[in-house]
Amino acid sequence: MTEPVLATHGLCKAFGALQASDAISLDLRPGEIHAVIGPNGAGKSTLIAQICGSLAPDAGRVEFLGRDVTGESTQARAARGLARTFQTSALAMEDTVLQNVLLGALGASGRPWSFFSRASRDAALRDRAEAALEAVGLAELKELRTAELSHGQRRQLEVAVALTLEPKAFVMDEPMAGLGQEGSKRLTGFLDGLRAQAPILLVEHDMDAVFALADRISVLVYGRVIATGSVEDIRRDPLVREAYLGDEA
Amino acid sequence: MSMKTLLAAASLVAMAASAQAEVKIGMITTLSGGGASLGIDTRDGFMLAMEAAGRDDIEVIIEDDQRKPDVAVQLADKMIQSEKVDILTGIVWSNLAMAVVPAATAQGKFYLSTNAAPAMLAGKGCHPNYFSVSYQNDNLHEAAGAYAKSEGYTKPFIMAPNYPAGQDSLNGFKRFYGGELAGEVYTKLGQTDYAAEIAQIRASGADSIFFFLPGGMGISFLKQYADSGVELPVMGPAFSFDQAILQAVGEAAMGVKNGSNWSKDLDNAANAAFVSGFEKKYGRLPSLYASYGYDTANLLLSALETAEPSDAEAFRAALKAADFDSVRGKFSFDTNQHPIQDIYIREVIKEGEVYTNKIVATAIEDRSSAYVDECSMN
Amino acid sequence: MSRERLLNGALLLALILIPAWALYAGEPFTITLATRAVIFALAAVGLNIALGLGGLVSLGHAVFFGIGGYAMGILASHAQSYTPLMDWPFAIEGTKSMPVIWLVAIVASSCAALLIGLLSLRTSGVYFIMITLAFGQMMYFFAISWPAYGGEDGLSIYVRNGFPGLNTLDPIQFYGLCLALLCLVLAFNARLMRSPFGLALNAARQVPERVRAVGLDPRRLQLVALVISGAITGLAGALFADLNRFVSPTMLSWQMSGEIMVFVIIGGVARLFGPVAGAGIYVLLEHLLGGVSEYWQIFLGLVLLMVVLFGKGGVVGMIAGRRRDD
Amino acid sequence: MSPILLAEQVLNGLQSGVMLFLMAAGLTLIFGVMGLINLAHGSLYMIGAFAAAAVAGATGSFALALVAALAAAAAAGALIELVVIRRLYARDHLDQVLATFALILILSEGTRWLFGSFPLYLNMPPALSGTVSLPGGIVYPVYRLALIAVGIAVALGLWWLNARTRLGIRIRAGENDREMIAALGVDISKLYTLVFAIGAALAGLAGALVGAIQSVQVGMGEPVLILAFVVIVIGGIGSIKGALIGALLVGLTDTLGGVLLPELFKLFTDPATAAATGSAFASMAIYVLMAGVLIWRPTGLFGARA
Repeated sequence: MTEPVLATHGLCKAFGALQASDAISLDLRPGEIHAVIGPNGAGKSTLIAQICGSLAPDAGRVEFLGRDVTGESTQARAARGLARTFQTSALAMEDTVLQNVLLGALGASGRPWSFFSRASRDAALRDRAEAALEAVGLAELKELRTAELSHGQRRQLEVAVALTLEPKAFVMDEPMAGLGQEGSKRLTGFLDGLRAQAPILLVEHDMDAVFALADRISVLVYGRVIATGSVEDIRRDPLVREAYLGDEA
Repeated sequence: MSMKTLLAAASLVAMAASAQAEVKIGMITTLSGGGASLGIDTRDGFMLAMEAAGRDDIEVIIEDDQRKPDVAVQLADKMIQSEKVDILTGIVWSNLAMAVVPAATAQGKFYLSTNAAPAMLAGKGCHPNYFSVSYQNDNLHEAAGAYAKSEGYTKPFIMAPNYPAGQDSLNGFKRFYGGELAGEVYTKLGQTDYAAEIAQIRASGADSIFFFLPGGMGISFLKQYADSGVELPVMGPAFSFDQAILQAVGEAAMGVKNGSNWSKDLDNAANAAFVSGFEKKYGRLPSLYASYGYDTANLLLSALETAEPSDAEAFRAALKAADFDSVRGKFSFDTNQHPIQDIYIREVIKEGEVYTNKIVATAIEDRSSAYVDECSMN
Repeated sequence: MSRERLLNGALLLALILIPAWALYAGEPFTITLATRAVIFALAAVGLNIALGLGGLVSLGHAVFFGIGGYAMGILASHAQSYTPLMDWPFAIEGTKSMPVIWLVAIVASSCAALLIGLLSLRTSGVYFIMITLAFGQMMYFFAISWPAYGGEDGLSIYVRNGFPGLNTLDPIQFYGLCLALLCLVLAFNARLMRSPFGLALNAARQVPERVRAVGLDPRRLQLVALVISGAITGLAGALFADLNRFVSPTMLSWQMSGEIMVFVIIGGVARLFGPVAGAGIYVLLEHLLGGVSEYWQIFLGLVLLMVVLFGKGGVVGMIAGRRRDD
Repeated sequence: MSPILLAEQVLNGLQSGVMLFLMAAGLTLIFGVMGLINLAHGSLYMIGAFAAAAVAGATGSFALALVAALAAAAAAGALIELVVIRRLYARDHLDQVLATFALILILSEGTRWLFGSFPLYLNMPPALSGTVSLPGGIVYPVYRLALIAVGIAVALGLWWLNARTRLGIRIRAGENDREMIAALGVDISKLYTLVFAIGAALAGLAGALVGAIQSVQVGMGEPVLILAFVVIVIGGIGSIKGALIGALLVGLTDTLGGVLLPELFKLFTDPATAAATGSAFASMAIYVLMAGVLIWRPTGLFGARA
């Protein structure tokens, strides 16, 4: 078994009496898509926040590329190659589509301290940004203001920004949310190919997408991982059926 | 010319409209915001004398400095560059005067102060074109100091806001008092609550109090002091016991002794004419600032009788002669062109329903200023 | 050419033509007014970098304005009295040379901005507004009660400082100098808006979590923006003190901070020429309304209220429409 | 310095803190419920003082003056809310700062236009003038004790309003979730007008009470406004409890700083210099306190964690 790219060990986080994360340990191995599912309020967002560094855990640690990054800031983790997408699009709405991916490229370059040159004329930045747009199919729309994009296009742009970082791992928070059937299907196809580039920790509600994509699935209920396994394992797991799939059915 | 000037100087302008005005006077004073009452009185006193003179060859341009130094500088530039005034006057506050006067006199204009007269301009920074008609800033505080000494107080508690005029005030008091102090306190500029200082006064064993707290600060202190149960004699400069402010203080000010170079009961013909004329025209009693404005105008008029501002030498000599009937009685200029005058102690009294002052003593006779020797115009 | 560019060009042309008009119309004072507007515009361009680009609502920019002013006042007053600023550990003399004064003003105000930024940027939103206000008040009270340089009376300089090859006492030449500096800073600002730093700062204002997610620290970006902003406002402060040949704590008051902010808002937040239009309109209003009534501030308040309530994007926004980046 | 003098100064600090609380409570309430930063709160304080002075001058009754202050400030508050403020709820803080800055200009100069530039007369009722001897030999003005009592009563009243009444429930609901409260059929815009008027009335009350021992003049509101902002920022914006603690802290720091710092400097230098230097540092003390608190806790002592 290869070393995991990303791993959590016994993450705990409580908000008052609510135990949002209860000793969560999971890992993300090279080349895989690891989906995390769970009913609303299971603590998925809290988990992502701790992995990405916007929330400090009460206990436990986060390892990335074999290194303890628990004490590091979001930006430091991002600089190491941890790319995330947001559940509700976090894009600079006043800016153009291209500017949003340029920002990603700029972040990846780690050199924002240039005050005179023109960002849009920097060939290296621009190539990287345009490649990402090309990959998600937004190249045509690059001069459009982000606020004018459709919901689905914004989800694509989210992924494109993550791509510009050329990351070592993706953490995606419900990328399918709000996409129509058609959109979900297209994105599913795209993510399927993406795992070759870097593994994906995928938090997702869309079960069709999860079952189509995931190599492994972890089920989160009330802050605990009640099961981890292949799609088949999870489908069969009685605990999961009772706690989760039962509710859905 | 601006609208405001038209309003303020309506009668003059009406007369000046036909004949080209030969002398232009620029008045920069505070007419809006906090402190506007002082500027309004200065203006009204000045205009009273101007209108009485009825000279159609004098134009007065009045502008509001909003009590902001940069606005005052800008207005002075405008009056000098665009309106081509010969004489500037009217500034109430020392910090505004410091901003305007040195540059204006350096450009050859005359400046006649109706109030502010900081130490700098009386001493090292004195200038042949600068005249203070009012006093030197320290004078009224010195009078209180002299009074404290003559009354035999041995432990006065003295207090002023922590800014240059406040520091000058306490120094002025100490200069003529010269004895021991029960306490010396600087308050925050703009402070409104004096409970802490009153407690200090009570605990200090003082036998009298001297304070300089201009504007609203003085009103607040007196009201709080009156209610504190401390009953020591209180002294101050006239500013906090002036006509405009007394009505807001009310009963709390009764009996306070204050140093002043003018009072409405000064017994001379010029003063009687001024007080009754002011009351008749504006429907209120004149204040100290109004009296300075009035005297300044009359000084100017007297000088214009004998010389033109274009002939600076002659005009300066005419001003220096001070050949006018001051509402203060005797009045002459020292070498630094600040007045030599008697400074009195007034007491706050009630006349009918109105609080006002009456003179109870002469604190210092023929007082000039502490900085006269520092001035190079000897 | 976009409407905003046309408008910017027209504004610039107007600024250049003012002296000619003033001479033609025999209103030399207009030049002084225009100088005042240009200097205010410069201060507001500084604030606009923090406020418009960085999203930092600073109600304490008078600190930098005042520090610039005092840099001029202190250096010039020492030069005027031939006393050195300090003897130990090494002697520093005062100076009457504008370039040196500007440099000192820029360095001093950027140091202040760095310090204030390091502390203030720990907070955000209303807390940021209030803590910058508090730093402003701190400096204000300090300046009032600090006797060495005049306290509340301020410092008067009898002759305007010099610039090599120019007669700065001539209103037109001084105006030209201020206008040149404004143009220089506007050009810098225009480049900054499109630079990688501007791009990142712009995003840090809108979506800080996104900026963090791509590996950049939004707070550090904002800190640098505040330092640049403070430096420019400080330079404006030095010029303003030289215009008046006077500096006093009024330059540090919170009303001054409010006014600089008003220039930006009236003109248009984050618009290149917004502060220029805003400062121009403000100075004009102050001049015209001041002549109409003693209570002119009521009208100023009403105009301001209308702009805020109904004129989204300020004057530049109303004329040129929504902001477009190319 | 004697212990009795120190105790008296602490009492003075508490009293000034309690008055600050009246101002700060309204500010923080308005911010907590509507998310609005209101620079014109000081103008409402001024309106209260002017209304009180006008009515006291006409009728001679201090009680009527207080009623007038409350009514005038509340009415002015409601009017301002209806005409201007409600357009600002959805705006960012910048627009709110600017619009309410404009309101200060309009209200201040408007008041000056109505009442003139001269300070007005307002004095405390005879029943509350004079002093009493407290245990320990402190001689203290009755009126200031009454101010402390009023402040405590208002604090209790606000607590009761917030915790025990329907209005309080709605206010708290409004703080947490605007859509929810609207969905429950509460007329949110009426609620906002009401809350704004309550905040305004508190400011007006403070203005009238303080006006009796200070100067009633145009511009009296701004220094208090800035202090009140310092208070709510220290306490945590939106928290009434924070406003109370913050107000007492600021009141005590300001009063004791002004008294103790010059004493401290007297150990090193002559009395005149010590008085000037000490007071220079004292005038900066509360801002240093505020900066310190924010560096330690960026959202104030009782603010919601951001």
